Amino acid sequence: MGWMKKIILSQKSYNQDKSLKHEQLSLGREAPPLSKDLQENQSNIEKAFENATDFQMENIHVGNREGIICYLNSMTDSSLLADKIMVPLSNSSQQDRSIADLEEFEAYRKEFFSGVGYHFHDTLHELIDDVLAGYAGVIVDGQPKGLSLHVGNIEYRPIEEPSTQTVIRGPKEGFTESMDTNISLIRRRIQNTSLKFESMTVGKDTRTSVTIAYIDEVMNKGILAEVKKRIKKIRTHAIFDSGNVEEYISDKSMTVFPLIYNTERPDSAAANLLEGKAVIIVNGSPFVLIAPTVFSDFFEATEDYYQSFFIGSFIRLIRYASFLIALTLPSFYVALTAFHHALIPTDLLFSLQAQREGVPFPAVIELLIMEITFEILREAGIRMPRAIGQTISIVGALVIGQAAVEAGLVSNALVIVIALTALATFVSPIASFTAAARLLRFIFIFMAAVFGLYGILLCLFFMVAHLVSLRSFGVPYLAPIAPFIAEDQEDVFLRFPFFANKRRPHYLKTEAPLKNPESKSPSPPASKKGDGS
Amino acid sequence: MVTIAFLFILVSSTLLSILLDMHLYDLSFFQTLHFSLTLDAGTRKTIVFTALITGLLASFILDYRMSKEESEKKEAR
Amino acid sequence: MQKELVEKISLTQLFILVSAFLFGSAIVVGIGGEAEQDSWIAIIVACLLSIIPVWFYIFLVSRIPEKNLFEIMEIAFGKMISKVLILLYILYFFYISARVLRDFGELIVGDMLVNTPIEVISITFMLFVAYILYLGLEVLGRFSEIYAPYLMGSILAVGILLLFSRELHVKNVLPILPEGIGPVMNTVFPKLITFPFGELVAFMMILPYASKVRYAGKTTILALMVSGLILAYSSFVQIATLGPEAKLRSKFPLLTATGEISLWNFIERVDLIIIFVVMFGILVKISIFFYGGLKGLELVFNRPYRAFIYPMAMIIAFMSIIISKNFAEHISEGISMVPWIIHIPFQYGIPLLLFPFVLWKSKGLRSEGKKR
Amino acid sequence: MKTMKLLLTSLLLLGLLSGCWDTKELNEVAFVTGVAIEQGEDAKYKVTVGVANASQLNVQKSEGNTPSVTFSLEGNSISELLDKMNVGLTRELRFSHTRTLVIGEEVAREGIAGFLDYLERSGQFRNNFTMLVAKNISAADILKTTFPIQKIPSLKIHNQSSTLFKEWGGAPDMKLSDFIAALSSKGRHPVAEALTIVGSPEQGGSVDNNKKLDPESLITLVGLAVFKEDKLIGYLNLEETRNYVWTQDLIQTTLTVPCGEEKYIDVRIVNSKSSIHANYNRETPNFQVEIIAEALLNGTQCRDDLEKVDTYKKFEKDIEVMSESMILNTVTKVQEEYEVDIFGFGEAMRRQHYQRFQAVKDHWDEEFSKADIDITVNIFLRRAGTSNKSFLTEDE
Repeated sequence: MGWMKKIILSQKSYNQDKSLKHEQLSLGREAPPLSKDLQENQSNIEKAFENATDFQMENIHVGNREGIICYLNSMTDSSLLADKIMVPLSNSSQQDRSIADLEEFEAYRKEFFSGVGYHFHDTLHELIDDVLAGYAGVIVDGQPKGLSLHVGNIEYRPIEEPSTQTVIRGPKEGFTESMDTNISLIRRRIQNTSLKFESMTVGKDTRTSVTIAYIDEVMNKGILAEVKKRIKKIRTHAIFDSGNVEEYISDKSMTVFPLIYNTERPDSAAANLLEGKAVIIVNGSPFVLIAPTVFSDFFEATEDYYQSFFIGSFIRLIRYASFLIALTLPSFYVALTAFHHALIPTDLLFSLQAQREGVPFPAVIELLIMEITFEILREAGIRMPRAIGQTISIVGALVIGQAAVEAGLVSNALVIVIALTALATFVSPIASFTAAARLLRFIFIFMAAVFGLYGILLCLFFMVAHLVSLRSFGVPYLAPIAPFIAEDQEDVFLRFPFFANKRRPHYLKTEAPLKNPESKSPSPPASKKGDGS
Repeated sequence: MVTIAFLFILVSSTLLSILLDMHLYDLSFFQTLHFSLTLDAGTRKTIVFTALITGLLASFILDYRMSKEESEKKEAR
Repeated sequence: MQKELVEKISLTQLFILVSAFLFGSAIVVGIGGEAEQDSWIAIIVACLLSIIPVWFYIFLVSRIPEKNLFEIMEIAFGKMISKVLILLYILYFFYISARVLRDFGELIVGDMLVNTPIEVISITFMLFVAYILYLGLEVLGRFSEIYAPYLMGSILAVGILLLFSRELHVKNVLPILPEGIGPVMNTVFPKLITFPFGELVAFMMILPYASKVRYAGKTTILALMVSGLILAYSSFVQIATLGPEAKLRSKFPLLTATGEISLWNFIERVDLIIIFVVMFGILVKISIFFYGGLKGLELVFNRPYRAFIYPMAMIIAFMSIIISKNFAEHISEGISMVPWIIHIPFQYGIPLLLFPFVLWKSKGLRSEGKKR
Repeated sequence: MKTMKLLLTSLLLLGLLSGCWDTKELNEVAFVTGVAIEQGEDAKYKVTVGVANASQLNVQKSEGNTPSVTFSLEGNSISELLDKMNVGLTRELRFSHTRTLVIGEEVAREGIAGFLDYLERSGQFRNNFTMLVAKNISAADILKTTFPIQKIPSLKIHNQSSTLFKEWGGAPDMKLSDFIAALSSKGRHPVAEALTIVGSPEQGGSVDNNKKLDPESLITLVGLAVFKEDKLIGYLNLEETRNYVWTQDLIQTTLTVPCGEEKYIDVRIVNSKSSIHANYNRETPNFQVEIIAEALLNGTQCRDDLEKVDTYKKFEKDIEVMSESMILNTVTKVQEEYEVDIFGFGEAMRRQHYQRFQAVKDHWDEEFSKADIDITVNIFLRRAGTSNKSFLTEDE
């Protein structure tokens, strides 16, 4: 692993070289504590916000002293600022309050700015950080502490129906880019004091806030500590989406399988919290992360729980089957048509053979052409401007479906295989998971082309061996299946009715193993004696 | 060490198979040796020996790396 | 989450490993064919008889806790002698892995990929074995939990499907024991008792890593009996389908029997699919022997066993090729020489030799423990 | 990590370097559906293969050309001939979907063990193809006679014989593996299906044959070919074949049983079970064949009242008497005419009296031909279709 080490080492020295320059870049980071001299503070702040058109600073009177108030009008709500701060400040009765020390300053805040979120800061850069997050900073002459008051109200996308993981029945709210909205969406669903939120800031330059939500009485302390540790350990300059965080806190980066679940649905997040998992909310991302995650989570949709457990279980089995189809169907097609003709029933064989007459490519090439065509179409469909998205499907249907067959480039059966595979790919509720199947599919096709069924099985063996070696925050990735935990089977392949599903998953090692010990199967009220029904 | 183990196991397991063959075919030792190690013609020989050589190379590399690690550890002390 | 340094396998995993190990190549090549229509009886008898040696292995391992066979040998015989013995054992383990690998290669090349060189099959398969052992014994355990249901399920399903295809003629197993127990015992000893049952000696390398050592012995014996029954069942199905003569004649009787399945003109030629199920058993068998050998190398050469994996995997692939020129040689070695020259000393000779030493040493250990 | 990379790259490299040894695209191979083996004029065998022409089977692509092509070669070994077929055919032949093996009469009389070993050993052939003997006709012609519904002749024959076996029991369920098992058993001789062509073989060889309502030539099944070891020694007709199958593993059949003078009842036999009890009566082997079967009355020409238990009893008795004598006649015919045990009585003896059988197994056929056979048929007439009394009864 020498070469890798070298690269890492050189990276380090590179960081050290740049560190000085970088300090200057991120302003006020090493700024001195607040000076008692108002002028000095003022000039420091002004220097920090040089060339910022949205920055406002005004001289005010706080009690009997001089002061300044500063804020970013892009991050604050002007009516809030006026009502909550400017009006009390202009109130003439406050003009003769003395603010000699911190206690009086605090009393002053209580009287005039009550009901507004606030912090007291010792250093200038803390204050500046708050201003950057939409607070109004108030500094009073001669006071060692600066006050920041929350008047932020940033325009966010309203709560909409999530664009992924849609349901027919179930809540239609989705997370938004706003951390506060997201927290409230969760809090609304779990109105319980043991629901905890802990915030930390990640990203040297972006200073993105990341919140960990968990249920205190349920979540395993060791796993929680590990989650926190990993988020704290993130060393990066920028976080824009929970996807960035996910990559930093995964157990292993060399895998195509997502080790952390992401969802846009607050009900899914809340349900997972109650199972004993942690939810990681990243400011600015409508996708929250759920950790730890096991393989079977990716086959569970919230809707499973909102409809009859028979249907829920059936659909779930369909999902497992379609994962296998998405993964192996094309490779089975290659293996059967190019290697093991004996396995195809005679009539089907002749039908396939007739279709393949005159097709110029070997089955693998034929398949790869169509697979890649499909991937291109898919990508185009996603990236295209919405308005012309429609054309894609028409072009796709024409290209894949008819033209290729009529031109004799591919056989009919292959189109069916590709179409079924494509459909099966979209069945899993989580897009990042199907990406794994999409990628691995090509390896399967390749091995099937070389070794036939033996190749496919070898690939499956490799994949399963890889899967069982994975862990998510210390929890084995294939948890209730391997290692096999009999008690946890009630919510893996089948969804058992709620009255039969009394325990939280064993593999999460929760503090409260039972979730609804008293639930009973519904039954009609006992009929009276002699009622004889 | 890995290389030594590799060579040792290779030689002794070949020896074992040769001993069994000697008994089975009633041949002398060298005849059996010759007979066992001449493989069928064609690509197969190259595949087998390539595999063996990659094994040998891997054991060289592993040995080298482990000795380096050890010396690094000593330096650290 | 600190990684556990000592790898543990759960009792379920141990159970599955033992049974998959016993199915391994035994279910492919077909065992006890010499007892003709009574081979299923022979298997049951051999299974029951081999409880004794297996119990003996467990006893040896449990006597000195948390030490595997090689470490026990080191305690019992001292460094020098034990090193020689361990090297012999390593050779034995590797040789058997190579034989099993050859069985598998012959199966694939003979029935499925006719033109593919057997060498490529050997090498690719060993690459996989190397990968899974590199990930660790624990991973092997969990891996088998996923595949075991398919293995057992399909072995059982073969009989049921044959029944539905009207190919299961139970009268083929008659007459039962026409010439007394003699021919059965001839098959049991030495063939069945050494292959597959005696090969459980390799589990002396695994047992100390079971998570609940106290129950490990019971689990192993239970697994032995269950898999003995399933092997007997499979043998019974083969006889009922093919008749004893055809079973004896067939290279891979299970596959031949499965080939008879024909349902609704659709479920046909299932034997190719059975190969894959069987592949899992082979994998477990090779892995466990290979692991045993690697652990030995770790002890002798004082390097972590992962370092040896790739080179040794290549040696085993190489061995599986040069082990025999042709199939006839492979089989006749397997019948006439391997049980006597190789199996018996390693499965029975050395463990028996170990017995008095272990008793003596473990007494010493215990009294030491009391002093503290 | 590094080891893993090494492993994966070497695996991929191995795949890339080596190429694909076993790939054969579907349009690179031709599937043989039937093989006919007969006596060659210049050499030991003449082998004919029937190869499917898949595109003519496809509804969309069919141009009305022939769905199956045949080609013949002569030589001394089947294996070599099959691999040499590209003398006349374009593609590599695959035998995994072969459904029929037609053996010419002369070859069958000479002995067929020589090529059966190849068929069992090669592993290319599926085990479920039908063994057939071409009676009084060239085996190659069998593969050349078309049929409008199932266009490939060999598949047609396969279907025909298995349906006949299932519906009426007129064909033995004799697969290659069963044939070999019977051949290798000391207590049984193999049999095979016999078939012939009605009409002119030349006419059958053209697709035009399919265009007639009454085909000029048609393949028909004519009963059973009896083998002694691997040599053909004679035939049984269709009735006798059914009786033979009844002693083995009959699924269902239909009987016409006299119930009065010139009057008959039609009886469907279902759920038949047969068992053989072997015994030695001093030096004579003695077999009791016990058959238990359910029967359904399909139709009657008699006036008996079908609502009475006595009628059922009478009919049961009639059926039993008739079938017992029928089966016994067949067995006796085989005993006297062919002197080979095709029924597997020897196997029953081996199972039930192992030691006695061991003593006589080398001359079992002699023992068989002097054996006493006793047939007991137990019929349970369950119901008589959808009507109760026949309108014939009301006439009275």
